[in-house]
Amino acid sequence: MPEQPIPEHDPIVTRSYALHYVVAMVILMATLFWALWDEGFGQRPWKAYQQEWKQRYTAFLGTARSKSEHTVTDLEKNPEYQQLSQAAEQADAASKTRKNELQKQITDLSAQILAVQNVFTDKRAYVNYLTYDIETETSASGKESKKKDLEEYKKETWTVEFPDGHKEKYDFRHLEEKYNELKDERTKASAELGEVLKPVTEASTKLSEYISDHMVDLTPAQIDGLKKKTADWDPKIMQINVAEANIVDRCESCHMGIREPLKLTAASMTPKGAKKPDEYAQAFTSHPEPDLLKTHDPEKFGCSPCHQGNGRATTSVEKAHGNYEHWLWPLFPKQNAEAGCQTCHAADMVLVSGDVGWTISEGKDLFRQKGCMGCHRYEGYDKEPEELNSVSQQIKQFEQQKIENTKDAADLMKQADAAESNEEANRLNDKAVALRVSNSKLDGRIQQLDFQSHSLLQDMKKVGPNLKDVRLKLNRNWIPVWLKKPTDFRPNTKMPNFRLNDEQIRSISAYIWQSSFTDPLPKQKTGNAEHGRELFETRGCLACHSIGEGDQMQGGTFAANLTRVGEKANFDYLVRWIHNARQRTRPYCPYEKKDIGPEDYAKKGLPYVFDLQHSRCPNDGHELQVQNMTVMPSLRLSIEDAQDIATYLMTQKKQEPSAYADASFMEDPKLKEEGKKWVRQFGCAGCHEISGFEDEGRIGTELTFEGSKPIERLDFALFTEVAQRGEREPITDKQDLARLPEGPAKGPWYDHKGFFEHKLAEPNIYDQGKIKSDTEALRMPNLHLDKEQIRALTTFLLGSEESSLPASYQYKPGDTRRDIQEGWWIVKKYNCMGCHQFIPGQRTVLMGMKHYQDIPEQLPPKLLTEGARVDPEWLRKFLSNPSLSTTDTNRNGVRPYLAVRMPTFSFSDNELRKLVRFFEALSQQPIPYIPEEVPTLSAKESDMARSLFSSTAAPCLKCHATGDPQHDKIATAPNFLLAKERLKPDWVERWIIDPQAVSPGTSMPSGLFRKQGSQWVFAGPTPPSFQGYDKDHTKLLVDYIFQLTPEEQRRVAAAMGRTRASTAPPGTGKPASAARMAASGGGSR
Amino acid sequence: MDWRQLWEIASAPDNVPIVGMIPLLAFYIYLAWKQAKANDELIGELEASPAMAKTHHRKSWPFRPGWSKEVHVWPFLLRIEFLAAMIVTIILMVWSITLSAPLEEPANPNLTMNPAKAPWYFLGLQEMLVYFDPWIAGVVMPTLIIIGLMVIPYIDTNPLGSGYYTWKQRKFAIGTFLFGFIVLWISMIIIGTFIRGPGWQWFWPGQTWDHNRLIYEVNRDLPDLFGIASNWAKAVFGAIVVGGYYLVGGFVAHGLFRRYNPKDYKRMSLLQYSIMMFFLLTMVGLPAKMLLRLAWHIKYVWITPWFNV
Amino acid sequence: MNCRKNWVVMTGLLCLLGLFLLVGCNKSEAPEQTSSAPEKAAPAAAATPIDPATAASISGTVKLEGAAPKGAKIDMSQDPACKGANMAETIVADGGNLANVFVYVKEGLGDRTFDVPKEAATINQEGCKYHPHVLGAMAGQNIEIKNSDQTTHNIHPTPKDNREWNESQPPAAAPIEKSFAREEIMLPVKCNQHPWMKMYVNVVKSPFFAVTGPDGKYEIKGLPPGDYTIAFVQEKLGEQTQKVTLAAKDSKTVDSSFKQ
Amino acid sequence: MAEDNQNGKNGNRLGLLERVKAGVKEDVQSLKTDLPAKAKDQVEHLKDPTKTQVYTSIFRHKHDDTPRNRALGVLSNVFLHLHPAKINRDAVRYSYTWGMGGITFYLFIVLTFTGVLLMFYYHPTKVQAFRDVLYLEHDVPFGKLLRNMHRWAAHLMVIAVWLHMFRVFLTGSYKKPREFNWNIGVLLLVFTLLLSFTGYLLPDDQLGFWAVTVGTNMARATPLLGHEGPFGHMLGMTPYNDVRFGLLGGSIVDANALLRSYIWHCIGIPIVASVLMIVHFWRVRKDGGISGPAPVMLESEVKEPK
Repeated sequence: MPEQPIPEHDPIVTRSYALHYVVAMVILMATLFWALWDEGFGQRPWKAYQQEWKQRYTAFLGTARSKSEHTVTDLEKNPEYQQLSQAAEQADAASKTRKNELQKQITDLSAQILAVQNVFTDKRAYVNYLTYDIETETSASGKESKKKDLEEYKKETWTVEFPDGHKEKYDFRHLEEKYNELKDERTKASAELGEVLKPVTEASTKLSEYISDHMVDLTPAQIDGLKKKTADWDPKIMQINVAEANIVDRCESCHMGIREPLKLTAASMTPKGAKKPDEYAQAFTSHPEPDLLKTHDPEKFGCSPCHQGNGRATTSVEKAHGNYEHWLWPLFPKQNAEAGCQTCHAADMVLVSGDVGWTISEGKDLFRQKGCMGCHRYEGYDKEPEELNSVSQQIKQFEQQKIENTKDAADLMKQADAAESNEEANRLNDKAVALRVSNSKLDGRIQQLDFQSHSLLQDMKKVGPNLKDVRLKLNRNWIPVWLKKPTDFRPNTKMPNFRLNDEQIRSISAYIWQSSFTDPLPKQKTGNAEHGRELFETRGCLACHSIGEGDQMQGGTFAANLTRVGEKANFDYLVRWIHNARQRTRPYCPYEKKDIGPEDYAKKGLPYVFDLQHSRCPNDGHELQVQNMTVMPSLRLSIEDAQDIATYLMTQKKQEPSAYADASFMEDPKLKEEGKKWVRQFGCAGCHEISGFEDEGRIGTELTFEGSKPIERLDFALFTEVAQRGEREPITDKQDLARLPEGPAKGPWYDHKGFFEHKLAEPNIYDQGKIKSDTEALRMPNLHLDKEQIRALTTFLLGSEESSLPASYQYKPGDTRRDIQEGWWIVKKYNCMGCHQFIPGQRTVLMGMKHYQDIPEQLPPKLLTEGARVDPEWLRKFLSNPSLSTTDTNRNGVRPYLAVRMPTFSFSDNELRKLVRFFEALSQQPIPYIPEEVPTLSAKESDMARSLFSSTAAPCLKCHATGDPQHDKIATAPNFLLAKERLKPDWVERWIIDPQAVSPGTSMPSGLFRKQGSQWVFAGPTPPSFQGYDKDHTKLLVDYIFQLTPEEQRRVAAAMGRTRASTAPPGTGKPASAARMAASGGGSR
Repeated sequence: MDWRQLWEIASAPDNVPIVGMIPLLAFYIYLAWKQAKANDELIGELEASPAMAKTHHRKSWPFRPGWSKEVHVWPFLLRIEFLAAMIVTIILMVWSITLSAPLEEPANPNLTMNPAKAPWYFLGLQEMLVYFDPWIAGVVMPTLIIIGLMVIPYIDTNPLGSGYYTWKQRKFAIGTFLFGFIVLWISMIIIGTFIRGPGWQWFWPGQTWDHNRLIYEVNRDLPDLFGIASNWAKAVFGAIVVGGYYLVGGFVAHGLFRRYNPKDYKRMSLLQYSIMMFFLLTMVGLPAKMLLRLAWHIKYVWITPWFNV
Repeated sequence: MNCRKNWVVMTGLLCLLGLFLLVGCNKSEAPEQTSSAPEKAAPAAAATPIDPATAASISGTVKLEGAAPKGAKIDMSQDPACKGANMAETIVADGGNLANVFVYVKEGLGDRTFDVPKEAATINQEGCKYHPHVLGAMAGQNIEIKNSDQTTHNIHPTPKDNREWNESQPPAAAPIEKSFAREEIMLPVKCNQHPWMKMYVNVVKSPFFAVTGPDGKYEIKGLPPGDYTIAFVQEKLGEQTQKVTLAAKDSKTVDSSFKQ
Repeated sequence: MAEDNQNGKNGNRLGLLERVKAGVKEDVQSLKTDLPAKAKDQVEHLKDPTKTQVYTSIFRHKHDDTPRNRALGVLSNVFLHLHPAKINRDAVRYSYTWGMGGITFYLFIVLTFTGVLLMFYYHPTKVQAFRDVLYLEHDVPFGKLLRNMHRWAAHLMVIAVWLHMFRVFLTGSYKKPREFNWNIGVLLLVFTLLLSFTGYLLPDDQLGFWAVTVGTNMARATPLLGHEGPFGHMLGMTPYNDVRFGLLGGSIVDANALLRSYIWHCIGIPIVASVLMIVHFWRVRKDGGISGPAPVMLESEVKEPK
């Protein structure tokens, strides 16, 4: 033990801890203050935001106000304004003297009332007290004496001193009277004042209304209001609290500008001198889509249901945006903000209003068009097989039920026969009868379900072509080349690249080749390529298909590019396909799970005929698949036209089919088994119909709720760390790298967005560095998507979440809006939007084509108000047969003058029903439609209408077809004779008043009628017979059109042939002969 | 060296106490060691000179006759207690302001955490799960630890070293306790926190916690090594091995204890001695089993139809 | 002890107070630095004046190389009210001089703005034909459309960047006045009732444009000195551009020719 | 006064008035002289507040530095009387005591305080538990600080308890006569860990859920009483009747487990632990205060048992 000097005094007793305490105390107090500061500011960064907001917004309002004032000064120069302002001044001046008088009177009266009131209330209180005393007094004498007291008291008088100094004495009764009298007077005066001021307020209201009506922006007064609000702002948390949906969103504590009525951009909120908008400026912008906020009121929806993030958190930007570990709902990235729509609108293929150019809709379309649902289940997509399944289940159930019912009925009847009393017997018999009736109802249901399954079989489509036909259809040697890398042959094909090795290619192609049909095809004649080209370009093929490569490419992307089809396709098959793509080589029986051939029909002695009307299996009567499962419709071309088009397409090839290397190994039966394995492995049957794979399930994961999968469930494989730290971009392939929407990773991307984008850009990325056998490797093929497509699909997937919102927040309408939802699925399924415009602003494929730039009137009609325009029953007929004829089908039924053809889609009853309802619902039409009664015109009215109809000022028949082939050559509008069955009269009236408002850009001009008082009159010179006619001319014309007969039309056409049309003499209404009609038709040229 | 991974582990809010505990423990061990050394030296001196032993105040701290032997609690003790309370408050406040308590995703029975770790103070037991079946690691062992701790006063017959730090006079007791507390409890916690990554696999500090890491390990049972196939034979064999361990180990320990700690040995009754031996052997059995597992991949020693050891 | 403790507390409090005052002061300074109000949006730029003394001009002739196609005769018998002869005006070239070419200054005027002329540009429909066939107008300038025929026409422009409209104009109706707000070259206008009737309106932002006459000549006056790109646009043959540098009071000739 | 008037009715009217006047005068006079004197007195009195009745009723003795009052300061204080009036001079040395027992107790008080405040905002139900924690984090004033302090104090307490035990062992303080108190201490250690563990589940987040799942899964393997434990089957143990079911109130960690752990955490264990603590402290005093620092003992001085 080292000797230490022992101190003199006991250190334990003498040692001072003062310093320790001082230091500890200081630190403790500091900590306490720190805690206070942290609570007040450290945890509340939004306070700084609100301070900043106050300054910047005030400054912004300053400039906005001066601008607004400028506009107001301009407005004030307007004579209309000056007139109003003058009126206001006059009103003011007129009322002035009386107003002042009245105001003075009211002030005086009020003072007097006050004076009387002072005395009166005191006395009244005493009187009330006495009265109560009397009421509760029990002895009669006491009552009497007290009553006397009261009377005496009431007789006493008191002095009231009025404001002008004079005094007056009143007893109680007079005091009360005086008080009431004064009050009455004041009420009267006030009423009069209101009356006097009425014109003044009216005039000034008019004035301010005029300003706000004519200002695009806010008025200076409104801006001043905002300024005051901002200046008076005290920092406080802003929150939206919706208890029913557990929404607590405090986003607006920092995002102060979101709901401001002015448009605030990051640039406009940047302080002067700063180069880039800082974080404050970015936070203060107003919502970019204020219209969305109108339909989704923030007070009900908050922010986080759409944008996600942690709405409660206010401690930091990361916390509030939910961009931290352990928060399951991080803010949707800016680029994918529309993912939020999907959380509630998953069932909408088109988001209800104004869906033009929305990323999320693009994602939904891509998911279907690219065939994603072939491998991945997603609620709502490709649901026919599932429905078919449930329908057959139901049928089974009902049949079981029927058997039981029959048994029970027999049982009951037996009991009835043996019943003891007649009542009992009758009761049992009634029960038995009820069961039999319910069986007949069940029969009806089963019948319905049978129809339903017939429809569903018809509705089932595949993204890729039927591979049972490859032998008939394809150049054998081409197949391996195609499988190697489809994009080499067709850069924009839907067929993805499966990264197959040579062995896989050999065996897959062998399997497909050997399992295909070998039925003979009818030989086709070579046609006229030039005519074929013309037809191809004008009939509407290009709305879906494209032709030409690179810069030369034109047409739509919905279906294949046909440039090199000549290298792969067999001409005979091609002709059959163009003529009717749905024509199947052999029908397929899903029950027997086999393709039915002529031999099966022969066994039953039936003719080998199968189509939608003959869709029963000859062996067992089950519903057959009688069509190719393609969405390609029939254009109702003649076989010659089909030959011409096929011939044209064959000429486009880049090299001869014979130039492909020989692939006779495909005939090797040894490869077939191996091939089957790989076909199954890669899920080829998801998109193609392949023999032996008709019932194959999907091979991918379900994606309905992919966005809410915990991040741990997304397998980043060897890139987990890389993604978490964002050290490097794992994709090295240049082409794939170019697909990443945000470019190569610059920071951490360990989130759903990062996973989806990398997966879509290079689907096997997460195999990189891993050693896997061919069967274990990731199977997802490369869909060669571009940046925008990947962004759209990522948005779609990010939004595919299991929403935590209550069901009432999900957009699952039960009314006609549901018809709209269902309709869009069909519209998108058949690419109707490639030809028709459904939404204002939507560009169809055809609109973008060069061919139509000069002749927009040749474009297919816009369907903006289709439901309001046509009779639903007619629409159903038209959709099932657009030629409107059973014999003359090679034409358009309504618009024969259009080269582009409305094809026959052979919609199932199911789809027809949905489509008709869709159009009706889209135009808010009631169902069922009850046609309006069109009044029969008097002879005079008929004459008038006819004369107008054929006047040079209203040359209707110049453009509208008449059925006269000579005339119809130059016609650019439908025949009036169709109107009666096709159109709704109210719509026609709206149409002729302003066609441009109904269908912008139509050939039919506006301004044909003008409003004269309350009457619509023809804008041009009217025939003399119109003198004194006081009904709407529009109505007259519509009625006339709806009563038009072919004879009448001929008569009018004839009348137009003559120079100046005045009136056709009445009485010439005899049916004109065909010869004369032709002549007069010719005469109009 | 993956510093980021290391930092991620060390800075996880719930791991911070462990990180703080290590230097704290080191400091207190140092403090104890310093005083024990001073006392041991004093004891040496006093033993050497009985004269001094009679007069010395027998503490390593300086003392002068005339200084009071007792002091008032108020203020001399309480001032320290208040100071300590203040310092603890400060530490707690600063810690609470700067570091937020962890709050992860809402509980989700369908989403297993990898690694799913028990609270850090139970990580020693969780680590034991690698070497023992849950019934031993999770139930028997904690029970034995508690009972073992509770019997300490009754089996420690050494009257020396009561009320002062010493090493010389209590080598066996302190050595055993340090082994149990530092090696078996604290270091297991450190391993469980810093070393055990996804899949409860062994990651050296600075190694990246790769969720996809696969390791190859075939664990065998001891009977298999000897080619014993029958279930009964296995059970009997295991019983023999385990029993043998206690017998042979007990004999060896007995030899050593008797030789190096004769006074304690003399003082202890049979019951005290056998209880001590049981707990000592059981405690030593843990690292022995761990060694078997880590070095020879031996999973079970004793296999019976009802339980395995 | 008590006294000592009080003293300790006081000191502690004072120290902290000082500390917080410091912190507080720092805080309150911060916002002042950023208090400068953002100011922007200068009032709408007024027309940039051009000094007439330095104004230059360009002129020239537009030629068509190769043989001019024979004008196709249009059959107007469809409407008896359409009188007179009518030839297709797609390419009108007389002796190699190309008419109906719209010439304008495409680039080089920078941010200059110009007053919109008060008087309207006119289109007349006569003989079921538009006069002129190619019209130039400034953005926002009124265009007056008359109908001098004894038949109803409708005027239907199909623009790309402007709003589309389609109005009927019966014989002897009042002229229609319209304007286009955005620049657009070769904006087609047609009549749906007389499919042959077609003309083009060119809407530009500057007053420096011209349409070649039957002799293929044009002239643009009053240009401030500078470097310009002159564009020649023909409805069928497309656009050609030429660069020209103009000094003060220059008058240069810029010719162009189209190949068929 | 009323009485005076009554009497006056019988006597001289004038005399009465005089007497009243004189009386009033006297009263006024007395006020004039007494008030200042009393005020002065009061000021004097208030100068030394320790002499007021209120003060002395609370503090029963003087607070000067006399040994008697120092001792009384401890002994007459309910909070401080755990301590003796005087202790071994070296027992105030921190290097010896480490102060961990006191710190543990202090942390227990902090935890009780913060815990009670947290209980105001917390509902132990599956629907609300997690939301309540979010609410505490984001809405409650000082809520985050409160939760953080509760959590970290709990961790700190575990460490402090361990160190306390470590120190007690190293100084041999469990030896006679403190054997029993050591046992109480071991139990308190167990309860400290259980308190912490039961609190782990309460936020109902992934961390707590899985920690508790892992923890209670071990209970399945309890010999005899767990359905996966040795001999459990033979005793008819299933997931629905074994010891784990008893702990969780169900076969999985769910609403019942949450409620049970809440009740154990807030009521059950704290009460038991408090009782044990009282015993622990009591025994410290009764066993002769803290063990040291004691004078070293020499081998030669040991009295060998017979």
